[in-house]
Amino acid sequence: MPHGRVFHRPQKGDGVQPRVRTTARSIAGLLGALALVIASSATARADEDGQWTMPAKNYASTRYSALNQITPANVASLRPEFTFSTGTTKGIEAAPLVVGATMYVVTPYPNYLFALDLTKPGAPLKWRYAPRPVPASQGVACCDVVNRGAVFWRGKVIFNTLDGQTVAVNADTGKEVWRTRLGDINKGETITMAPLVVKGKVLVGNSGGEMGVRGWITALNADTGAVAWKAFNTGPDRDVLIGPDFKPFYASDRGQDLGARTWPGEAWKIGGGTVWGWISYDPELDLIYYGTGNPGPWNPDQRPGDNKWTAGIFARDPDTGKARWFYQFTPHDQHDYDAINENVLLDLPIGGKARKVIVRPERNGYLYVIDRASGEVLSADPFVHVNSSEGVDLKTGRLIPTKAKEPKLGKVVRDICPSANGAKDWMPSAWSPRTRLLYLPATNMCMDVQTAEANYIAGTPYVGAEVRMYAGPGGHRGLFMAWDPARRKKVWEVQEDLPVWSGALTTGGDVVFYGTMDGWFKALDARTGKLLWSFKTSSGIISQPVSYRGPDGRQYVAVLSGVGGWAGVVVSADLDPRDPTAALGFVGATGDLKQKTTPGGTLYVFALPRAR
Amino acid sequence: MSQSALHPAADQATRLLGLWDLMLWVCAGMYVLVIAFLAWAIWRRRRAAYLIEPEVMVSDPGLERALGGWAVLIVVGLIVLTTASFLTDRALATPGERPLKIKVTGQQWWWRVEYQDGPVERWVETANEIRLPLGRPAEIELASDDVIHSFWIPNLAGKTDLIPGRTNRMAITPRRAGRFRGQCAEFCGFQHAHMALDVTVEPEAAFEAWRARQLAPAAAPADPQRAYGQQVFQAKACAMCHAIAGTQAGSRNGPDLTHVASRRTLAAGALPYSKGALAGWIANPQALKPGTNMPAVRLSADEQAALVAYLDGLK
Amino acid sequence: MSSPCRVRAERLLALLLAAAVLAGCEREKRHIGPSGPEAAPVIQTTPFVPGGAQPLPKDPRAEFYENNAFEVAQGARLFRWYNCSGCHSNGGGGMGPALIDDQWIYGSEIEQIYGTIQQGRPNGMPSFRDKATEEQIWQLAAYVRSLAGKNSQVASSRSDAMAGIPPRNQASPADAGKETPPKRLR
Amino acid sequence: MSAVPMPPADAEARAAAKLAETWGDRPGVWGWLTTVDHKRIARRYLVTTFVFFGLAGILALLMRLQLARPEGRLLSPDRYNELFTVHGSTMMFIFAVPVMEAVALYLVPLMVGARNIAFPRLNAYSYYMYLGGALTLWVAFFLNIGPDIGWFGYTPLSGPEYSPGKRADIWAQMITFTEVAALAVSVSIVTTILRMRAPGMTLARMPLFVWAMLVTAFMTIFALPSVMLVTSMLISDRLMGTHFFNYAEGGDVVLFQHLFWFFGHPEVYIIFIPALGFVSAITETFARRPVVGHTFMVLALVAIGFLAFGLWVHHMFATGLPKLGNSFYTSASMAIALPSGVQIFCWIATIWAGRPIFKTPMLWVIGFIVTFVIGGLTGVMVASAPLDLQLHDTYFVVAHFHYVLIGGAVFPLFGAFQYWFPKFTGRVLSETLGRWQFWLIFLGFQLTFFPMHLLGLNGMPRRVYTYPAGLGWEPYNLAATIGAFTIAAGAVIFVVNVVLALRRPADAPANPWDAPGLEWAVASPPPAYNFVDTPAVSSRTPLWEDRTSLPVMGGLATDYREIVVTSPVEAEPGNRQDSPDPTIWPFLAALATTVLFIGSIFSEWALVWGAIPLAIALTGWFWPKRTGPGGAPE
Amino acid sequence: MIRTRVVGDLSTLPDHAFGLRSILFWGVIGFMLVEGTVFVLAGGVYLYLRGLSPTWPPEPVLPPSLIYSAIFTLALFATELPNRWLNRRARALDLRATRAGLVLMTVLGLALLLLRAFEFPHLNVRWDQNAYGSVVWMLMILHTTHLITDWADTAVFTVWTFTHDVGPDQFSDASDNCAYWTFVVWTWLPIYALVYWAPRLT
Repeated sequence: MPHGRVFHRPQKGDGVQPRVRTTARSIAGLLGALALVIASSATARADEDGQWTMPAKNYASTRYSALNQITPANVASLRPEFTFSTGTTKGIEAAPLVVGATMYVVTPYPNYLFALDLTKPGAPLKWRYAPRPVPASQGVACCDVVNRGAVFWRGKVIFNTLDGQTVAVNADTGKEVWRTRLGDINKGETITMAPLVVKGKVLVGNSGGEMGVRGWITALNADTGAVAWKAFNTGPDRDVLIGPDFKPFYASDRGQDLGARTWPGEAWKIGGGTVWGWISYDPELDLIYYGTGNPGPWNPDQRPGDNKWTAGIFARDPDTGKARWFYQFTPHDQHDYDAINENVLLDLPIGGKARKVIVRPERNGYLYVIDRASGEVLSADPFVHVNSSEGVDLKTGRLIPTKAKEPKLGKVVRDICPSANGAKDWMPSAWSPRTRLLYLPATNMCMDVQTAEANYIAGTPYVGAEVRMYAGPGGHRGLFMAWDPARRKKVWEVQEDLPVWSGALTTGGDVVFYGTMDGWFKALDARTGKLLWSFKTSSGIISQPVSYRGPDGRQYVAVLSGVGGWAGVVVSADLDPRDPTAALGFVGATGDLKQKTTPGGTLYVFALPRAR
Repeated sequence: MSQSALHPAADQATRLLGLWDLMLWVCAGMYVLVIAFLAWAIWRRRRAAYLIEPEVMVSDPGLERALGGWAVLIVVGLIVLTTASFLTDRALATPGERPLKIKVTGQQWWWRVEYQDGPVERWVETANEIRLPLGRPAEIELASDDVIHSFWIPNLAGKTDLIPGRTNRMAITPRRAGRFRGQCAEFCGFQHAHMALDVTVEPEAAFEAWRARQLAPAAAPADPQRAYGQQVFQAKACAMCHAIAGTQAGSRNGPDLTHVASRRTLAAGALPYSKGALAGWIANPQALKPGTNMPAVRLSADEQAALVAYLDGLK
Repeated sequence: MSSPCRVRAERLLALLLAAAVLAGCEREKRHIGPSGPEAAPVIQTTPFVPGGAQPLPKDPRAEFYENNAFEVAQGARLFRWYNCSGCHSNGGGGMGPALIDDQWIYGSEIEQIYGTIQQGRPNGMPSFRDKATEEQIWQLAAYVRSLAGKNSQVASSRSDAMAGIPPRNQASPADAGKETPPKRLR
Repeated sequence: MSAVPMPPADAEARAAAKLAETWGDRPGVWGWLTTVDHKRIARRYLVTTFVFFGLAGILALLMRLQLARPEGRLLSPDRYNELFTVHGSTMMFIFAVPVMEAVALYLVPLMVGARNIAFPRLNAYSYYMYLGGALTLWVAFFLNIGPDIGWFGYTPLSGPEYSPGKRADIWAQMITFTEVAALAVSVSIVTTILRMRAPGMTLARMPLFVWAMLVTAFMTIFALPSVMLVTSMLISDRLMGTHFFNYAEGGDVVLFQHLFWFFGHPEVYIIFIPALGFVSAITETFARRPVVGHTFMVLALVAIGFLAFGLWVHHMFATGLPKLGNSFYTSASMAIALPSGVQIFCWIATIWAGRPIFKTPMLWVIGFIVTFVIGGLTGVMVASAPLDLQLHDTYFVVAHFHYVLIGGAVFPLFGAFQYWFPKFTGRVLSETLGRWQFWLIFLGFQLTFFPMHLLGLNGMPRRVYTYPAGLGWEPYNLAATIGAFTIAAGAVIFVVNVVLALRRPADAPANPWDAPGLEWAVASPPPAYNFVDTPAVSSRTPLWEDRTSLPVMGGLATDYREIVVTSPVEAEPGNRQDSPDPTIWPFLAALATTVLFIGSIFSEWALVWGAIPLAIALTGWFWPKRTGPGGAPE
Repeated sequence: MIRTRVVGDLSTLPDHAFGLRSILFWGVIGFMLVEGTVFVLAGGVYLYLRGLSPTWPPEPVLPPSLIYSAIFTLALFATELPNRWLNRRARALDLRATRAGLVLMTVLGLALLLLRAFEFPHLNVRWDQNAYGSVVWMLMILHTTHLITDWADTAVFTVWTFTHDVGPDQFSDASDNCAYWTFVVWTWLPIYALVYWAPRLT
């Protein structure tokens, strides 16, 4: 068994393991009896509870399960154990949760929540919960009516509905505990992100960066659903919860009311900066980290200035919401480079000493390593073909945009790489402490953009750009790669014809899982990238695979299959592929998807055959 | 109000008028020479008749020498005019110091005017009116998003086209305060005739005061009727095309109305501003400006009165 | 070859030509200036009627708007101005359904499209009742029909913008079902 | 060449009778449709162009009525836009260019002593094409599909997005029609001039009008393809979805202007260089001596022809092109004042040195000089890049080009009409009515257009359907409207004069003015075969050379259509060739082309299906038919 | 009418001529000038649009494929040999050779049109894709139109020569037709360079 050796290595000043352990322990403690069942499992490590209670697996967002039954040697015999149909036909981006012996699956609109009983053969339905969001909310969801998952907290499953509500459901009974309305669809607000619970506060942010909404993040009392604090990502300092504690690393982020003064007129009121992606939490520094979405509208001429605090990352105090630092990945974003991607919290040796960092594969094409205490950018390296910018000036922290690729009003600017969905969109990467590699799903696409005057009409899109995307150099639209953030280089990559729109999962057995949009669920050797196993599911995969230890002690891998999302909306919403500008230009790149897959919604759970 | 190239109020128009004067005198001189020669020619043999046989063998060395002289005179005149023209052109291209940056966008059939001067928070948008500080050069960026228009304030400078897909620039250095009229000078469709600009040149202090007023969002409605008018604006088609800063209305299809009541004209100079004109314009834009993109929105009398009261309060 | 016969043939040709051109006149008319009072058409989203089918109610104005090039062009402008293109793109769809195909959820007759725009539909289509004048809704409905190639003879080939869908003036309703994937460019 | 005794009169009469039979047309409609006689075609052209001149003039009156007072409500903006578009397009494409060609088609073969034009069938085809284009525009206009994009049709206003429907397509196809016609005529004229001149008529002895037409025809050949190309690009943008002028997809709207004005500027000279030829011919006859400085006149014509291609950008100074380029185009544009000034001098000098007789045609020449020089001088002003920024697209420019085009081309045209009317019809126009016509039009013109200079300087832009009160524009506009109706009165008198003349018997002598050109050597109107025997020329003024008889060369066949081909420079006889017989095919080919062109407005498939009848018609046309010994298809 | 005196006799002049001495050929030259001007202007449009685009062809379009155009170009220039020969035989009034040559040229023209048909799908761009596509198609269609019309002309004339007695003027026509074909062949060279090579030069 190799894991003994490998497992010890990260403990040397890495810091990841202790934190994971803390998290796991707290959850285990709360679960009481259930935890005992898990602990009794023969194969489990003491600090791997075998559950999956939040989409990112842990606060550090590593999406790493230490379970190691499945190895490169035996993964080829992986086979489906059971499946479950969600009855939906929209894109499924969520990760299933496994808490104790129950699996929770949240679907895209109409946001059903299913609980499956893992103790019984075939995992029968325990209960279901239907929040009944307003159907009209489908009309203001920019890129399919997805949901990125639920979170488990003290006997409740908490998730968001498309029409802007946060709902807590009793995990045992499926009864609603509380629900809080946070967004207004008449302003174009929806919520698609997976909430995160930190210190009893449910952190939720809004979506709608293409509708002229004003982005915010809010904290709800996890027991009652009452709003504890709310921080906007644009506007004057008091709205953004910027106070004396706010100490950004770079000078350009310091100043009074930059969230309003870096916008013309009142543009900040409809300036985007939404929070529809991932939040991480560092218990030691007691800071949450989240990224802010693109400024609106896409047409940059209508919002000269840096457009703070969009397309950047905030560190905030989870109790008060007060901002600590901010860094803007893409000041005055011109290409819809939202900065909502996952923040993987690691301790990495940099310049000879261990540093607490955030590893952030960013949509603008650079993989950033940022000091998570100060907000200083330690490195930023392109991980795909990038021509929209010339690099990142590490002195000022600023991205250097390419003049020739700046949108011009009324003109088609061609061959901007990466395209609007970025080098890597929301689909989260995974970090293995064993290989010390980040496994990241990515896209290789470029785009033509024509900007036009955008009209703000509340509840309608506020974009001001036409986009047409297509495959980047090489002709493959997707990539799956392993990146070494310490040595700042790519270790291996797999080229995929279609964009890779699923999250990554890595395990203690040194296997990496991801899915493709035409429905293949794949297992690769974490060290070499060699394809070891694949399985064709019913629809395309754009969700986040998870791994858990079943009540029978075996390691399972679960993934939801259901094509959609921005990349797959051509299938899930039956768009017309003759219009390459459809779905904000993504149809230009994935017009052939209709020939390759159909809509659907099925849960697949795989395991190795039972030992004889 | 004046719209004439003959009464310049800015450096550029003054230079052009100087060039015009030079051209006029040189050309008038040439014309007098031609007409005098013609008159002489007619007078000289005015009694001729068919009785005389036509001349066949002719040789005109004298006339051909005169022709040479005439040609030399023309060439000299042309050199003078070309040089003057070149020098004027060069002077027009010289940018001034500390220019006020203004972006003007031509639309069918009105002008979007954006003061893009100083930090972005100080940028101001208005429509169909331009105010210029006396003596300070303005650098005007010209663009169009539909068809070709041409920006022309004859008292201040020559015209420059607004061409979709291109950006043009021109400079104006106003030297005389006053109110001038500008007008689109490139045929642009139905209402090319009613696409005017209200231009005011005023002392810098007055200009800054105006800018400060424009910078403020629209005043909140002061009385119930106006409050109702604001609701009407938001609830009806108005908000689909117009923006009023400080409210939810943020569409850019039509002119920004944040301070519409502070303007002196309506509908791109088609009407002088007054509350009554505003009411008439809203009630039946197609009668006043046939073909305009502003529709006649059906409103009840109460709604109409409230809307007009609200807009009239946007000083 | 007698000349009177030829002259008669020419006259006939001229008459035919004139008839053809006159037919084309209506679609060239440009209605600008004040418009008279209007009323909304009777809207019925399905042809399915208990007790036996009956034809969908037609509106007398439908024909004019649908077959008039200027009105369709006005519709194209409004389609952009009122952010219809934000959801429906150039007809391929996005947040809203595709309009260049033949999947008409709430009916494909111009009166039905009028109803959809005016009333809104529950799965995300907003209502434009007070937000657009009746004339504008007709214009939009006529333009939407042209996107699907229903009245391509009055449609413009393209707008001065990014090339998206194939020229609409060459589209026919027969193309609507065809989903040829765009050619891979690189 | 040895002197041969004069042929007996009856022999000549016999030859004439035989020639009349050989060159004559069949009577009736069939003859009308099949004729290839350059004079018949030219007369048709003349009548048609004048009809459209009148119609376009009526449009001008309507516009002047609308503009007589501020905020006029007579016309809607839509209708006004159609009016000025159709007025401008008609005047430029359907009147001015074709009318000059019409006169040339009539006179050039006579002036060079030829039996017919070089390509008579092509010539017939050109007329029907021209008629098709003119009718397309006007029928469309009456059906309210008249183009409303200006005669210049700038994109993107004329493009698929901003000009829905077929209005702009009508305009673009009308241009293709008329340009095909004009190109066909130009090729014919060039060949006629270079290869069919009477023996002995060297280039140096060629009349100035023929020189003017040679330059014009060459300019046409190089300028018109540009407008055909650009309108084809426009129509393909509108119908096929190409992106030539879509600035978003890599096209350019200024490209349209470059191509349009590369044609559009030479176009002005194509219109007024023939008029310079009229002036030279009239001045020569009525000053009763050859034009002073013949060589300089020819050089000036050629120089204008060349320079005309180097200054199209002066129509685009306001588009923001690079300043250095502007300076170049300024100098080039001003340079054209030199050859024009030389010509003006030579004409006045001719009057000065001659013994002028002030018949009506001569009045028009005087009116021409007085008016055209103003237009030329304002042309120098608008040629200046900076000054043009004030004057461009204002009524100053309207005044300028009406001074050039009416003063510079229409005045000489009226003079030419009065002068050659006896040759066209066999009847002399009334001098009294002619003088009334001259003074009404001349004074009406000045009253109409002079105030427009002031309007332009006072800031009134062109192409506005109305204007506000209070800017001081009212009196000038009112004056212009009164002037316009004065011109109209003059035009009515012109029509009356022509009608009255045509009601008199055809009794005009062959040479009523004692003019020197070969066209006056034949009867008024000339017979179908023009000359019984081919003239032999030894001077620039052949009829003044020998006042008793005209030297000729015999030997051309009389029983079939035969012409003599001479060398391009020295006009030495080279060989004989057949000339085509009357035929219906050009008419049918034009009909097929018309169907194709009009059909293509509605469906691109018309290009495919319409090509079939066209191919049949062309095959019929070019199917060789053996008539003479060589057998001459065209 | 004025009196005339005869000073010469034209009846001794030859009654047909070839090439520049033939009046018809001047018409052909006239139209070559017109068409040549169109070609030059269309080429100018191509270069103008090229100058406006940061990359040519605009990303992500590939330049036209070379293989079919290379075959076409070689074949087109190869037809100049029989074309020249036909011209010489026609001027020599050699009926048999002229007929044979016309048949040959008709067949070759048809073959060239077939080859040309293969070029269009390999331009790698549609006319309604962008301005580059539009101008490439315009140049190709301009030249193809000349191919088609000249081929049709040759074909019809060939039929005529087999059904009628051929006189000197018809030999002259055959010769003019050859000259026009030469024009069609040589105008292809700049268009070929623009369409196929200009996108490859950076």
